[in-house]
Amino acid sequence: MNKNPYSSHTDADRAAMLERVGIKSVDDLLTAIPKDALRPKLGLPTGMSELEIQAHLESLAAKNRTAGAGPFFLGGPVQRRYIPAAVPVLALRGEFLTAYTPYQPEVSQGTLQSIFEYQSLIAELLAMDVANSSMYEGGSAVAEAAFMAVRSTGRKKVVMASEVYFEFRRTVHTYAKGPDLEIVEVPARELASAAEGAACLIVQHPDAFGGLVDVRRIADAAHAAGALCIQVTEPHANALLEPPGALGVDIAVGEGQPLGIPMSFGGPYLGILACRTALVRQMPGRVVGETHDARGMRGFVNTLQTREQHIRREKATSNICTNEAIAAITAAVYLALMGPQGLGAAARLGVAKAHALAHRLAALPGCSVSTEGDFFDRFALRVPRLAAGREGSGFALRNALLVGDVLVEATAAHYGDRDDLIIQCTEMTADAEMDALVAAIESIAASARETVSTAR
Amino acid sequence: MNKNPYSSHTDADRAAMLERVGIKSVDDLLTAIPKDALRPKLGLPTGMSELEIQAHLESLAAKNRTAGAGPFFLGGPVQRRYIPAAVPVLALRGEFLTAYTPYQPEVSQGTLQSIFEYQSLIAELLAMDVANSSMYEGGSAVAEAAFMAVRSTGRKKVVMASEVYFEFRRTVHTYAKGPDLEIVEVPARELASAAEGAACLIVQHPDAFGGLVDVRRIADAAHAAGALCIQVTEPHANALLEPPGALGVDIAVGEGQPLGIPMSFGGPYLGILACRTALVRQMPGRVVGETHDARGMRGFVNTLQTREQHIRREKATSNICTNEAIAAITAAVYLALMGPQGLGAAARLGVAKAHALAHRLAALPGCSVSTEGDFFDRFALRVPRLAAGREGSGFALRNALLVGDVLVEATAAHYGDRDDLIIQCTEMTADAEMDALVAAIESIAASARETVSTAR
Amino acid sequence: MTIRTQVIPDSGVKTSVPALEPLLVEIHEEGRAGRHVRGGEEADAQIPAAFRRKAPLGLPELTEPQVVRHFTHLAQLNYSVDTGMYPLGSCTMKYSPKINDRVASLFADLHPTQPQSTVQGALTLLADLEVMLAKLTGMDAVTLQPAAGAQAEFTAILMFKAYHQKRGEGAKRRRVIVPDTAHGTNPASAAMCGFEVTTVKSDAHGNIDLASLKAALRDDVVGLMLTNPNTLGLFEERLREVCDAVHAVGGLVYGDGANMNALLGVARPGDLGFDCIHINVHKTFSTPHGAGGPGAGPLCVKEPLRAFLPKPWIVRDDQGRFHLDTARDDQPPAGLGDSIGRVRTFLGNFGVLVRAYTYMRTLGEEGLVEASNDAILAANYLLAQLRDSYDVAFDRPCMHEFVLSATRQKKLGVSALDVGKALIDEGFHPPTVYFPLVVPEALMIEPTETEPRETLDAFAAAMIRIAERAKTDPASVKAAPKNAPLARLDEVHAARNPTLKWQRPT
Amino acid sequence: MTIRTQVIPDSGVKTSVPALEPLLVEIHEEGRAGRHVRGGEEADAQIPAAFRRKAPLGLPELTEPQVVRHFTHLAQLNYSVDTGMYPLGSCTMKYSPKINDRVASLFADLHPTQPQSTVQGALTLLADLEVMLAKLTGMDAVTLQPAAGAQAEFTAILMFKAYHQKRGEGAKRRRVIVPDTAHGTNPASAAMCGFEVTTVKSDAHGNIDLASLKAALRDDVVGLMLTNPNTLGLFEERLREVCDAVHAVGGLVYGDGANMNALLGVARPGDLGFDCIHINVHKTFSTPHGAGGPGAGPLCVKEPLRAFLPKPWIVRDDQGRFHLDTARDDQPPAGLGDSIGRVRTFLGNFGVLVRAYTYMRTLGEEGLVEASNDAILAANYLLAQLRDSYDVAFDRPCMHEFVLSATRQKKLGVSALDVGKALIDEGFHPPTVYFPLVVPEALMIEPTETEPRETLDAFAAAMIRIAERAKTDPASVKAAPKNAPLARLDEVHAARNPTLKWQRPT
Ligand SMILES: Cc1ncc(COP(=O)(O)O)c(C=O)c1O
Ligand SMILES: Cc1ncc(COP(=O)(O)O)c(C=O)c1O
Repeated sequence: MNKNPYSSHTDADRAAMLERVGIKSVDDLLTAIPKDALRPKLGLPTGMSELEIQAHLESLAAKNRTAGAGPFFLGGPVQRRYIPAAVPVLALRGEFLTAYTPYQPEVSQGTLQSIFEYQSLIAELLAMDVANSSMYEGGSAVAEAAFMAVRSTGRKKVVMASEVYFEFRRTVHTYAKGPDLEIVEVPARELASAAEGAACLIVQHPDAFGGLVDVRRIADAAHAAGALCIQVTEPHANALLEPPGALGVDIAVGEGQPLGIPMSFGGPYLGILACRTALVRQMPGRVVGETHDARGMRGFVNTLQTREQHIRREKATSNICTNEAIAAITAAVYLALMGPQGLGAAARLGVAKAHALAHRLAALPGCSVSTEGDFFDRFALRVPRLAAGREGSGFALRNALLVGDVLVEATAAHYGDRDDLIIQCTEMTADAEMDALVAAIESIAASARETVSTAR
Repeated sequence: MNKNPYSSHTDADRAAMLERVGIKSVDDLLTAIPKDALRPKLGLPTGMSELEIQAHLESLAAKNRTAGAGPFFLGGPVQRRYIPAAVPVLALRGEFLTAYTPYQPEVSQGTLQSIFEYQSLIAELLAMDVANSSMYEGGSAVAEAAFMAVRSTGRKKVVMASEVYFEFRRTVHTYAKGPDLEIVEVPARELASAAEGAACLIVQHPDAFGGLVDVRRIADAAHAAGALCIQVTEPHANALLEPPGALGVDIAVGEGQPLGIPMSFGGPYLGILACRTALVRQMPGRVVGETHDARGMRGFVNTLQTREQHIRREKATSNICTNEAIAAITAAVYLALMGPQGLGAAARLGVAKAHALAHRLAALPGCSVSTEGDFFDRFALRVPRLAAGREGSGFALRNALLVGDVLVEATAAHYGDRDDLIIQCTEMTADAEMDALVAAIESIAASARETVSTAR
Repeated sequence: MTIRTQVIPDSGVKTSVPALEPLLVEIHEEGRAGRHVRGGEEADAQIPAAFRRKAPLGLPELTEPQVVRHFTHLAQLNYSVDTGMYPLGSCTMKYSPKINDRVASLFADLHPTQPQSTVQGALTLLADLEVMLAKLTGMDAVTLQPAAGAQAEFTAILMFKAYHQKRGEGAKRRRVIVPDTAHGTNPASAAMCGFEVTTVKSDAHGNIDLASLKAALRDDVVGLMLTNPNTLGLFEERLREVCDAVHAVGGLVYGDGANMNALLGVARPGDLGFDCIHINVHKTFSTPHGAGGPGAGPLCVKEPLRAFLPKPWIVRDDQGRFHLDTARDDQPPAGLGDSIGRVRTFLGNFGVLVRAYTYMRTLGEEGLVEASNDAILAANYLLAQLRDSYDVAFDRPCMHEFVLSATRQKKLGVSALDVGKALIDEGFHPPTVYFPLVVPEALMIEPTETEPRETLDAFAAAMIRIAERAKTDPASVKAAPKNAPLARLDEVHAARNPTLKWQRPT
Repeated sequence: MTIRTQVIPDSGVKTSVPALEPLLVEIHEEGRAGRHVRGGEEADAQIPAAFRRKAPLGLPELTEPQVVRHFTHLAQLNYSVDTGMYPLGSCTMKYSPKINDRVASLFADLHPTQPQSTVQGALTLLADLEVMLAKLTGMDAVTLQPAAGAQAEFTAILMFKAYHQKRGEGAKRRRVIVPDTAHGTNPASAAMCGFEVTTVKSDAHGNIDLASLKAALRDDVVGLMLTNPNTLGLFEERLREVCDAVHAVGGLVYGDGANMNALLGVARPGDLGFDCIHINVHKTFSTPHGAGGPGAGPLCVKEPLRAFLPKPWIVRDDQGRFHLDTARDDQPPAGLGDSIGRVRTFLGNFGVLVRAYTYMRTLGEEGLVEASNDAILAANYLLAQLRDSYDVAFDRPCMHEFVLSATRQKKLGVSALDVGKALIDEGFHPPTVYFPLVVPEALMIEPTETEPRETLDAFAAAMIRIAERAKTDPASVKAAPKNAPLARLDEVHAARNPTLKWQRPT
């Protein structure tokens, strides 16, 4: 019986193969390996049956609380959104899921046309000229956009709004250590005046607090200073808000997870990156283009590959190779199913629920909405004496508050000195969840008055 | 906006179509319908979005307790078995799921070859000459097998063991009202002596109580009396037990749900029906045969159709039309994946666990195994004062006992005067579940002694 | 029309004859296995030798990678609704929504004998579905047990038998009347109940011939089985007269509801004279046809038939909880009352019924009405385009489907079957052919409401092209299909030399 | 080899040019829609006019039935591991078990910022995976953040940079050495870190040329990036000497673990001289390649590099609960310590990591060992069969893959690309071509352990047939593929006239 249940070789096969190769055992092939390092004991557990491994994974899963299990207001770049049933049925078909990068276009048109459609849909949504075929995820996409700006301006200073998601900013800082870039963080309202000498201004709209930002003003300032404007965007917002392409933005980036991709505790996700035509040859990653075959049939291929690592090696625009293709295909299926009507409705429901909820919460004693100006589908809420209820989150990236069974985010030092809640709504936010949140905040507000003396 | 979200017609389409037909409205086409009956208000609810309907169904599902949610010992014809992950991925592909009966073999070879393989696998498992392409489910398959025997012997008496599943027997009784058959029920041990004048003897092995039955003796008696022998069988048992074909059985029938099909609260399931070659032309239902196409390629078609309703109408061997094809394909995928090794292991685990559990339970005060003779993967247990813990089951077909959170079956009047538990084990039965059952029975046994006075 | 040529990936397996895909038994190799389940060796000691299987269990030994490729290849050989227009008349091959499959899986892990307290959600759904179906059909009571239309027919005719027996007319009433347009299951179901079948012919307008019907109606009649719209896609023009005539001799009228997709919110069978009607939820309510099944065939009946419905029944108690009626069939015969008893082991094809429920609730009343309207309009739209190229058996407005006749083509040597096969080369699944039997060279076409208009147009264009080719190049039509996975199959060979399972290579 | 001809079902849509399948925008019609989500109209009043989208959202309007057919058709155009042998060298296209996908869905509904108390199951899994990877590679610490191999390379070289900076050598060390056989991501990653790349050639045995390496090694060297087995499928014969030489000048050795499928239980990189190694779990650990991604690229390092790993780290407290280390990156820079900081927004490609964990636990140590043995044997078995028909760049036993050269065929006018395209017509996915760059007309073949022997034989036979045809009928090889959905595509046209999105028909 095989030890690897997925091996297709029987012992008889192995014997015949060894004979054909002319050896007695596989070890005869391993003479180049230092003897003392050969065949170590690893100390790994022994194998399991499928039934057993499933039971094991189910027992691990039972130790988590899923988003759907109770009131839920976490969000930000990763959002609990409705995924139509047809999305996984189509996007995860074996023919998509178990293919690789479409190196051979004759037998990969399924992948190539789907990704071409993804690029087209994203370009339409963001009103940008071109979208690439995917980046790893939002944060590193922002960093690679900054690299694009650095390459195309020849400048090494990146100016970034402090209302960009904390984790995105941290990722940019890490990446910046590679080419030794200078990163400056300023509030969005000061971005325009910090443009001098910058490769780019990076602004998020709607921002981390849900706030609406005058991107056009920032883009104008960037261009006046010879810099590029990079907007961090969210897919659904573009159904209702003026898209980056209409605001003078040069590069639009963002996290594509809300487009039909499960939250999956951190990934895999989808980095969106789109730009103006003039920047195409600075773009990182793969891009699919239309062409025709020898018989005149339309077809699609990976193109503009002279930007890429396998051709240009150390001169490539990025090192990215394996990307997030199946997530891009998923997003294409999602957008095709939702259409303008469905995407608009999902976006609107988030906005409507957020505003209704803000209205109720702001009426509680000591509470106020702390997002500056207008907000979209999430908002910050100032609550008296929040710290008491807070628990460190799964990734210390944000702080999540578990009040009773309500999951909600709390801002922390990483957003300056603000110590508020951030409340994200989507089309999935149910009335009962909103009631539970209101009740939870009400009790915090009440206990704050009682327990001020015992704080910290 | 369409009211039917799956309609592909826009209002512009409709207008153009009406014009082409030369009418103003669809109602112009409905002149044959009595005016007073036209366009009634139905009083049905208004439509929902996919998000809304999913939330609604989730709320209904939350009002059920799933099998996996606690200790579980229900079984009988429907069993909680391990379904390999690849089974639904393959069998429920859209190309299988959304095709219909393969009337056009040139574009239905996926269905036809899969069903041919199902027939082959079942024939091998049961060691029978021929299996048909599926019946609705177990109970009606038994009834149709009896009809086959009636047709081929010209006799109208059916003799059936009282250890056949209660619901199977009740279904046979109902069906028998059609051709006015006489049904006689006797204990299995008396079956052989009741063969005289019978069209068939129907025996179940392993029986409802898990008991092993000497089928060959019954088959011999049937044949001696000019009757057929019908065995009700269970798929997994045939991995270990002598199969019907080796026991002289003429028609083997059973419920195929354990072959990778979910329990789904009653259906859809898979009626297995297999027989000797001599009986093929009496067989109900569809059957796929091998042939070749005009270019000499191997291919498969529905064959022997002159038995069927669409050709023979009132002279058909059965009225069955839509059957359970996707369940048959599912069973084929299941058997292909499990193989002799996997099917054997699943069967063995049920047997091993049942015997280990019987050993523990029989040691409890006042408890004893009440299945007569040897048993397979379930057994009956006599427990002191059972009635107190019993709750009527979902279908009043059986009685299920919910002791604490342990689900277990209780026999009732429908198995004569026995008032026992029936305990089914499979490869899914976990040690913790067994411990929970032992604890629950222990408490019944204990309370029986204390509360005898308050019974009923 | 675009032809896709694709080499089937080579697994290196040699088949005994040229084939699109090897059989599982041809990819078997001794010693191959997965590891989905393992263990239990200690069981062997528990089984007495006399009972043990002697011959080895000769299932093919395979690995999961092989099985995945095998069935993936096979699936790709199928035409399906998920890949194209499937205008199979009488079968309502509408789109099957994926959400229905997803929500059905929420109930996959429920055993049918679980205690009622643990399945209130499932019972609520079923009870609500019964109510919706009753409202939709204008009937009073419903059973969800039948697995398909044919089993509903059998159930109903058994109930008719019980009904007449209860009235002391059991011995007398022995004949069931069916029109010559009826589906084969109708007479077959009647025969399974021990009844004689009387076939009544159709009139010049595609209705049941009233005079012939009346001539057949005597007091030995059990009832009439009537499909409406009938299998010609036509609404019976003198339906009430027909039903009245049957009732007048003490007979009952069975409604075969296979064509309910024409009637949603258009008319209720209960208002039209029917005593009962079945619904093929795999047709009208979009549940996937599953390569041949499963379906589900709820049977809706008028008050007088209620008592005869299969037991057990789902009832609601004062606290709004669902359970089973007290007259249980576990104490037969008394417990059954007038019920004919169960027609299957458990409740019904629950997984299918969940999908039907989901579909009905998704569309809502207004959506169901629109579905029938669109289905009727689509059929008439196609008919209008095809009227000149093919004979129309009965030329009046159709409902959701219509029947053409290829008699004109037949004279040129091209049969209905040939037309169907030629459609395959055009990228379409053929319609139902040679049914109903009353139309020579019948082509029964049901587009459904979910096909886009451009697809309907393409289908019409293809049909017209084939009609042209029948004139100019009939041989090419008879040689079709040439762009399908296989050419025409030798069905005679299959029937004459039945090979119903594989032979293990030795 | 069997050719499947299938008409693509006709939707009636006219494409602007002949095409296998219309674009979504070509099946759009105004007014079409599904109803997946609805409502929210009251939101419009909440958005100030200045911010509102002016141009209509021009996404295609479609119905679900159309979308289902569209992507079903497209999927069927792909070659995939689920349909056939995919011997793409360097990519380890082994079978991706379906159970891995199923269990991954158990964790789909977890948000990455949930409080630690609500995700203990997920954190336990990750912590255990880190331990397993460390044991497997012989390393001391692991980060699971990198999304793929290339990001792991970037992460590691950033860590090298931090390491040298910490030792006060940051300014001095500016060069990263890569062999000429290296994958393109290696030099690209080094360049992203601001380093200069020095390429070192290979020797006559397919090893890195030790003399050239030593000549390149000075104290300005950051480190060496080495793939082992290298991209020729060969184990570096003087590996320890190579590593020692790098260490001797104060450099670090990066292990590119793309070829770990040759080493499971065979040898630990940590025992061989590497300071770190990445693992492409989408290769070695069977996670599906997803038409190009996602993957995951855990990076395993030796103790001296631990402090530089991306934060935050998963740590276990005294009670066995998992949480994050206190030195958090939310108070940078102090909170980061020596860590380079996060390289992505959240933890890593969790859904991919679950699959890898499941695979490792399913196989267990003994299964992983068997997998590498079988993979090595399969490659050598194929090589033995092909040795006579193609040139072998470096003729010694290979590990899990090998590189042929079509130079002999090239002289007849048939290139490596032509051989690959001809394989398509034989029912196989082509191998990797033109990589590694050091082998002219390279054909890089990796069969993996999950292909049955008869499939390997069929592949060898096809390769030999093609070699024959290159002699007898080279034109036919150059004309391939003729039995694929498309013939060869005009890549030059695509690059010269970039059309990177659809044009809306006007
Ligand atoms: C008119 C008619 N009646 C009855 C039936 C039988 O229904 P089922 O196939 O669900 O048993 C059919 C099915 O094809 C039909 O078309
Ligand atoms: C040798 C080698 N190194 C590195 C990589 C890059 O890995 P990834 O594609 O996961 O980024 C690859 C992938 O193809 C490779 O083959």
